[in-house]
Amino acid sequence: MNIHEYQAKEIFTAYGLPVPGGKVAGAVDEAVALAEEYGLPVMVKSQVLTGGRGKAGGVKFCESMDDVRTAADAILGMDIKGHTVHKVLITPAVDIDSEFYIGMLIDRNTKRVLLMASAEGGVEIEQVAKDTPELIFKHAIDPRFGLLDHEALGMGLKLVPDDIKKARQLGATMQKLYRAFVGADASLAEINPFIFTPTGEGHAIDAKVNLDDNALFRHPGYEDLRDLAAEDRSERKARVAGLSFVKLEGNVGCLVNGAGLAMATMDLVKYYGGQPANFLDIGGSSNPEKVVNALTIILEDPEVKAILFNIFGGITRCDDVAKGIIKATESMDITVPIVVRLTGTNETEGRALLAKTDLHPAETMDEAVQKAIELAG
Amino acid sequence: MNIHEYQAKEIFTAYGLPVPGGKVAGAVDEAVALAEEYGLPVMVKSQVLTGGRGKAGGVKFCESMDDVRTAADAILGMDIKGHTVHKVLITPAVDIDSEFYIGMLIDRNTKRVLLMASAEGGVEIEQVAKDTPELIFKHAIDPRFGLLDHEALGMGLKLVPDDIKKARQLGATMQKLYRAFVGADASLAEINPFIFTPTGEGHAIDAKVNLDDNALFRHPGYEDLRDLAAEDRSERKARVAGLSFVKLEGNVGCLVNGAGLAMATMDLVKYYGGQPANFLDIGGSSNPEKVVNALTIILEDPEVKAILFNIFGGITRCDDVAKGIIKATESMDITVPIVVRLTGTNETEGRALLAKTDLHPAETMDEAVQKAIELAG
Amino acid sequence: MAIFVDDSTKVVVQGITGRDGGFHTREMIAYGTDVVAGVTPGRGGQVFDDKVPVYDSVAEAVEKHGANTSVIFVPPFGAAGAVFEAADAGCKLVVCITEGVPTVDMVKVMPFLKERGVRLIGPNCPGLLAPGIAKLGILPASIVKDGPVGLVSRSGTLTYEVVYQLTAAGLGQSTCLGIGGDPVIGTNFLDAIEAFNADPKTEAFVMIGEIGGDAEERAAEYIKAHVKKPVVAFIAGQTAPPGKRMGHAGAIVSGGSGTAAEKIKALEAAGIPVAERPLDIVPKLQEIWKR
Amino acid sequence: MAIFVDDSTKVVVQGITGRDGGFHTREMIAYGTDVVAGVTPGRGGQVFDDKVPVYDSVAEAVEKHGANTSVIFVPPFGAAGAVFEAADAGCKLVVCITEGVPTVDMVKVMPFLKERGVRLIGPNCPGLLAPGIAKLGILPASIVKDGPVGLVSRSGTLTYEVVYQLTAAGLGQSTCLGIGGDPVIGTNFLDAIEAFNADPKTEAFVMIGEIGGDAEERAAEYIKAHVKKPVVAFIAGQTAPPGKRMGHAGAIVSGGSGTAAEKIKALEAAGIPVAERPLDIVPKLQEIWKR
Repeated sequence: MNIHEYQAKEIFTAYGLPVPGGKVAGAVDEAVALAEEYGLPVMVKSQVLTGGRGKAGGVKFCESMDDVRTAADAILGMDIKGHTVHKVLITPAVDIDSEFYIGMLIDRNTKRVLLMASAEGGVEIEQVAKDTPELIFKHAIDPRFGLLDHEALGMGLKLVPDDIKKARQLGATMQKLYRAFVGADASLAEINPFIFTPTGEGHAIDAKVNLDDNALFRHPGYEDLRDLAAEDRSERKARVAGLSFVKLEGNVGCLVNGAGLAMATMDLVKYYGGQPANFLDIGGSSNPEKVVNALTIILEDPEVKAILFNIFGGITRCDDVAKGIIKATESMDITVPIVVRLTGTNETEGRALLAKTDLHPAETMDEAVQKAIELAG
Repeated sequence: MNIHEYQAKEIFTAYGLPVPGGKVAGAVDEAVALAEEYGLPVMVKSQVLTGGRGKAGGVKFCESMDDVRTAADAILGMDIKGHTVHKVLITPAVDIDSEFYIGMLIDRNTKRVLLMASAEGGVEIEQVAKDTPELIFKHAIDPRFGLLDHEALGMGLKLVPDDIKKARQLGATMQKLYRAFVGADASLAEINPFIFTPTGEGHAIDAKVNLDDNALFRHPGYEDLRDLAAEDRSERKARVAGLSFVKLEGNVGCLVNGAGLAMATMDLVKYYGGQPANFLDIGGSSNPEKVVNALTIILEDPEVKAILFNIFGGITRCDDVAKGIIKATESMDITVPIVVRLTGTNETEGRALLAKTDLHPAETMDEAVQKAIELAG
Repeated sequence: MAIFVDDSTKVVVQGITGRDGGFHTREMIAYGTDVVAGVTPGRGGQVFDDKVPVYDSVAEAVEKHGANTSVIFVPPFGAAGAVFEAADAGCKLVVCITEGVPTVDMVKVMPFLKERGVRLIGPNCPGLLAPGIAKLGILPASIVKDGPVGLVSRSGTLTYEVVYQLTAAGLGQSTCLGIGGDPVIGTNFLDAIEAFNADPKTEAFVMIGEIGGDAEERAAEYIKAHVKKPVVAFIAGQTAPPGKRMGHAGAIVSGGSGTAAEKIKALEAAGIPVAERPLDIVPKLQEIWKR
Repeated sequence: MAIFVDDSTKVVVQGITGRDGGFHTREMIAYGTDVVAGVTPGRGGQVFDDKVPVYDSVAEAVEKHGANTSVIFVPPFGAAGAVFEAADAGCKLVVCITEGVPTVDMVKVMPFLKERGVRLIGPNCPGLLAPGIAKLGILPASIVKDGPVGLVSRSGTLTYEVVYQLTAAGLGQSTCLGIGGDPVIGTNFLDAIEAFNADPKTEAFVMIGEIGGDAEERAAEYIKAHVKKPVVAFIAGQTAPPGKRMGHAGAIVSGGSGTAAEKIKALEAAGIPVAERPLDIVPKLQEIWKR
C-alpha cells in the first residue's frame, strides 16, 4: 500500500525522525490558514501517490500569502500523471545547505532490509543509480542486531567525511528510519532529501513509505491511511472482496487462480492478438462467493465482451470453482459469453457440474484464450 | 534502582501488560476516595521497597469503605522491615481462579535474560526454588531473536497443559514482559502472581521491577521514580555526587578506590576487630572534588571517629588523590584523625604532596587499617 | 533420486487440523508421503483421520517420531512463528505453503534458518513433489510422472500447467518445485538450479520465472557458467503494467526494473531458450535436448 | 607465553583522544605494547603524541595496520557500540575498560562476539598485563614482574594489591587479568582458569572473587575436576550487607545467594585454600606450592 507524504511523515514523527511541522489542506482557505499558523515562507506540496510532483508543478515555495493562495489554487485539482490532487501539505520552508538521500527497501538477494544513502539528495535516485551508481552507498542490515552504531556512523561519514556532527545526525536518522521500517512493516521507506540548514539542523524534507500489504493485519490503524479517492473503484471492490485485481484496458475479462497463471493468461491473450481487460487472481481458497464477487467486478467494466476462466486446480478444487461459476451465472444476468477451462484437482467432478450449463468449455489454455478472443469479437 | 509496585505497573501498562487499574494515596481520605472511584471490593497495598508486605499486614482486602479506612489508617506509617509506608496503592480486587509466577532477570552464566515461570504463583519464589525447583521452568532468551512464539507458548503450556487459551495468554504476557524488560533496561522484572479470574481473564496482580542503574542515562524520566524518602540521606548525597556509597554501623570511615578493594578494606577492618562505618568507592576517576564530597558525606556521620584512605592507583593517579585530600582537609574543619595509604601510579608524587601535612601515613593496607582502628578508639 | 528429499523424509504437518492442512495431508498420505505427525497447539493428543497423531509442538513430533521435515499450513500471522518452531525443533527441511506472510517476518527468520542449516521452501508456494518419493505441499499428484526433467517455478498453478504438458508429452519429472512468489523466500532459483545440476536423475530442467526482482538474471549467469544440462525458461508477466503488484507480493515492476523483457534478454544472452507461450516449453526442451 | 596475548598482539585504542584513553595509551606504549593505531570518530587523520595514527573507524586501523586487539576507553553509552565495531572489524581480542555499561547492551553484544570467535575482556575491568609481552588496559606496570604466577580477579585495585604483594615476595606473574565487576562479562573465571591451566608458563595461580553470582562456585568445581596446579583464592565482601550493590554492578547479594560465605565454603570444599586477608594470599600460595 502506497501512502501520501504527510502520512509517511506522521509515521516518521512517531519514530522520532526530524520532520518539520506540517498539515494538509483540502481547500485554498484552509491552506492559507495553515500558512498563517506556521508563518512564511512555506511550501505548498501536492499529495499524490506518484513521483515527479516537482517537475509537474505540484510543489511550490511561497513567500507571501498571495503566493500560498495562488499555489494552493493551482495545485488543488491538478492532474499529475493521472492522479488528481485532493490535498496539499503546508509545511514551513527551511533553508537548505546540503541535501542527502536515505532510503530502505527489502532486498531479495540478501533477504534483508537494504539501507541506501547518497550525498546526491533531492534528485531522482533511480537516475543516480543509473548514471553514477558509485555515489550510492549500500548496507544490508542484519535483522538480529539491527543497524549498529558504527555501521550507521560509518555510512554517515561516507556522506560527510569531514563533519562528524552531521555524520552522527545522518547515522541516527538511519537508525530511526530502520526502526520505523520494521515497526511499520514497510516495503520501502525513503527520505529524499534529508537536508541540513546552514546552522546544521537536519530535517526530513520529503518522505515516501510503501507499506507491506501482507502485514496490514497487525496495524489496524493503517487502513485509515488508504486513499480511497486515489484507488480505482473496481480495484477497491476487489480488495475488499479479498481478490487480487488490476484493471487493464482490454475486452477479455480474465478470472484465473494463481498469479503466475493469471499473468501467463494475460500474456497469451496478447499473444493471440487480444487485449486482456484485467489481471485477476481468485487466490488459493475455493470459496464460491469469491467467484461471484470476481464476476461482478469484471462485469462492471462495459468494455468486457467475453469472460475467460482459466483454472488449474491445486489448493483450489475444480468442483468448488465450478459450483462458484454456476452459482454466479444463475444469480446474475450475464450477457457476455463465458469460456471455462478447468484442469487439476477434482477436474472430472468440476467438468461434470459445468456440462449441464451453457458455458463454453475448453480443454487447454490456448484453446480457451483463442475462443474468448473470438467471442469478444 | 528498586521501584515501587505502582511504578512497575505503570511501566507494565506502557508495554501492554494486563494490569488492573490502581492509584496511590498518601492519606486515608485519599484512599477512601479512590476506593469509591473504583468501587468495592478493593485491595489496599503498602508501597515499600521490600518483600514480605503481606505477612507484615501491609496488604488488605477490603469489602466496605470502613474496611478501606481502617486498612489505610493502619498501613500508612507502618514500618515493614525498616521501611516506613508513605503510600498505599488502591486497586480493584479481582476474583482469583489460578495464580502463576512469571519473572525475568539477567543470568550471568548464559549472559542472557532468563525467563522463569511457575504454576506456583502468589508465594515466595525463592522458597519454591529451594523446596521444589522442578516446579520452576526456565528459558534463557536469545537476544537476537527475542522470545519466540513457540517458546512463549511452550512455556505457557507447561503451566497450563490442558488450556490452550490460557497458555496463549501466559505466553503473550511473557513476550510483553520481555519487551518491557529490555525496553526499560530492567535487571529484574516479576509478575507474582499473574492470575486468571474464574471467567478466564488474566491480570498482573503484583509487579516488581528493578532498573539497571547503568542504563538510567537513557531513561531520563525514570529519575522521577526514585523514592527519595526511602533512601538514606547520605547515600542520596553520595549518589548525586557520583560516588558508590553504602552506610554501615561502625566508626571507621573508609574511602577506597575500587569496589573490590573497598570491600576487602571493610573486611579487614572487621578482621582486626574494628567496625567499618561505610562502603565507599571513589571510582575510577581522579577528580579532587570527588574526594571533598566523599569526606563531607562520611564526616556527617557522628559515629565516625577515624578516617581511612586506602588508595591503590591504576586509572586513579595517587597525585590527584593526594591533591584532593589536601584540598579537602584545607577547606574543611576536620577533627577526626585521617590515615592515608597510597600505592600505585604516581605514588611517589602523591606521597611527596602528603608529606607536608599532618595526616597519618601508612605503607600497607594492614598497617593503615590497624592504625585507623586504634585512632578511632 | 530427487532434490531436497529422499526415502528418509519424515513429515510433520503444522496446522494439520485446519481445512487446507487436513485436505492436503490426506493428499500427501495418499501419494505415499511418510507423514508421521501433525501439530496444532491445543489439539495435542488427538489423532488425525485415525492415523496421524497430533501434538502441541513440533518438538514432540520430532522427539517421538523422528520428523525431519515440516509442511506448514498455518495462517499468515502464525506462519513465521511456525517456521521458527520447525527449525528450532530440528527439522532440516521446512515447506511453508502459507500465502500472505509479512515480509519483515521472513527477513527475521532467515538468519535463524541459516544458523541451523535448515532449508526453507516458500512461503507462498505450492511446495515440492518428487515423483515416487514424496509430495510436500499442494502440487496435484494426478498430473506428475516419474522421469528425468526438473522443474522450478515462482508460480503455483502455472507450474501445474507446465507439469501437465510435460507429462502429456511423456516427459516425467525428477522433482517439481514451487519456490514461491514472495520477495523474500527461503530457496531461490540459484539453490534449486545448483541442486538440479548436481542431481544425477535430473537430465534437463525448466525454469518458470515472472516479473519482479532479478532472480532470473542471476540464475541465467549461473547457468551460463556452470550448467551443461539442457534448460528452457518461461517468464510470466510480459503484459503487466509497471508499479502494480500482480497477485504475488514479489511480482511487481518497480523503479523500471524487474520487467519480463529484461529477464528474457538476460536468459537469451546466457544461451537459454525462452518459450513464448507455456505451450512452447515442451517442444523447445525437446528441440535442444535431442535425446 | 601468557594467556590471550602473544608477540603478534597489535593494539588499536578506541577513545585514544580522551583523557583516560590518552593517559593509558602512553602507559601501554611505555610498557612496550604494540599500539598501532587509535580510533576517535571525527579525529581521523590526527596523530596521537606524534606517534600513533588516529582513524575514524576500527576497520581502517585493522586494514592499514593489522590491528588484531582493541582496548576500549569510550564512555558508557558508546561502549557496547565500540565492542560491536571492534569485533566487526576483525579484532579477535577486545578489552573494554569502561565502567557503567548498561547490562542489556552487553547481553546484546555477546552472540555477536560468539559468532565471530572474539574474546571480550570486561567491561568495567582493568584489563590484562602479560609481563614482557603486553599491557592492555590500566594495570600499573610498575608493580608487575615476569614470572610463573597467574592472577585472575573481578576487581581492579584489589588486583593491584595482590600483584604488588606477589612481586614483593619475588613471585612474578605470567598474566594478570581483571575480568571486571559487572554481571555480564565477556571472559569469566572459567575461561581464565582454563587458559591458565593450559598455559605452560603458568605454574600456579590466584583467583580473587567477590560477592554476587556463582562464578566462583563454578570455578571451584572446574578446578577440582581439571586443575592440578596450585590455586589460592580470596573473596571480598564478607561484611557486605545483603541487597546492596557494592560499587560493582555485579557485587550484590540478592535473594540470599551470592554471599562470600557460600563462595568460601564451595572453594574450600573443592580443596582450594581461601586467604582470610589479602596479606595471606602469598604465604598460602607458597605453602601449597612447596617449590
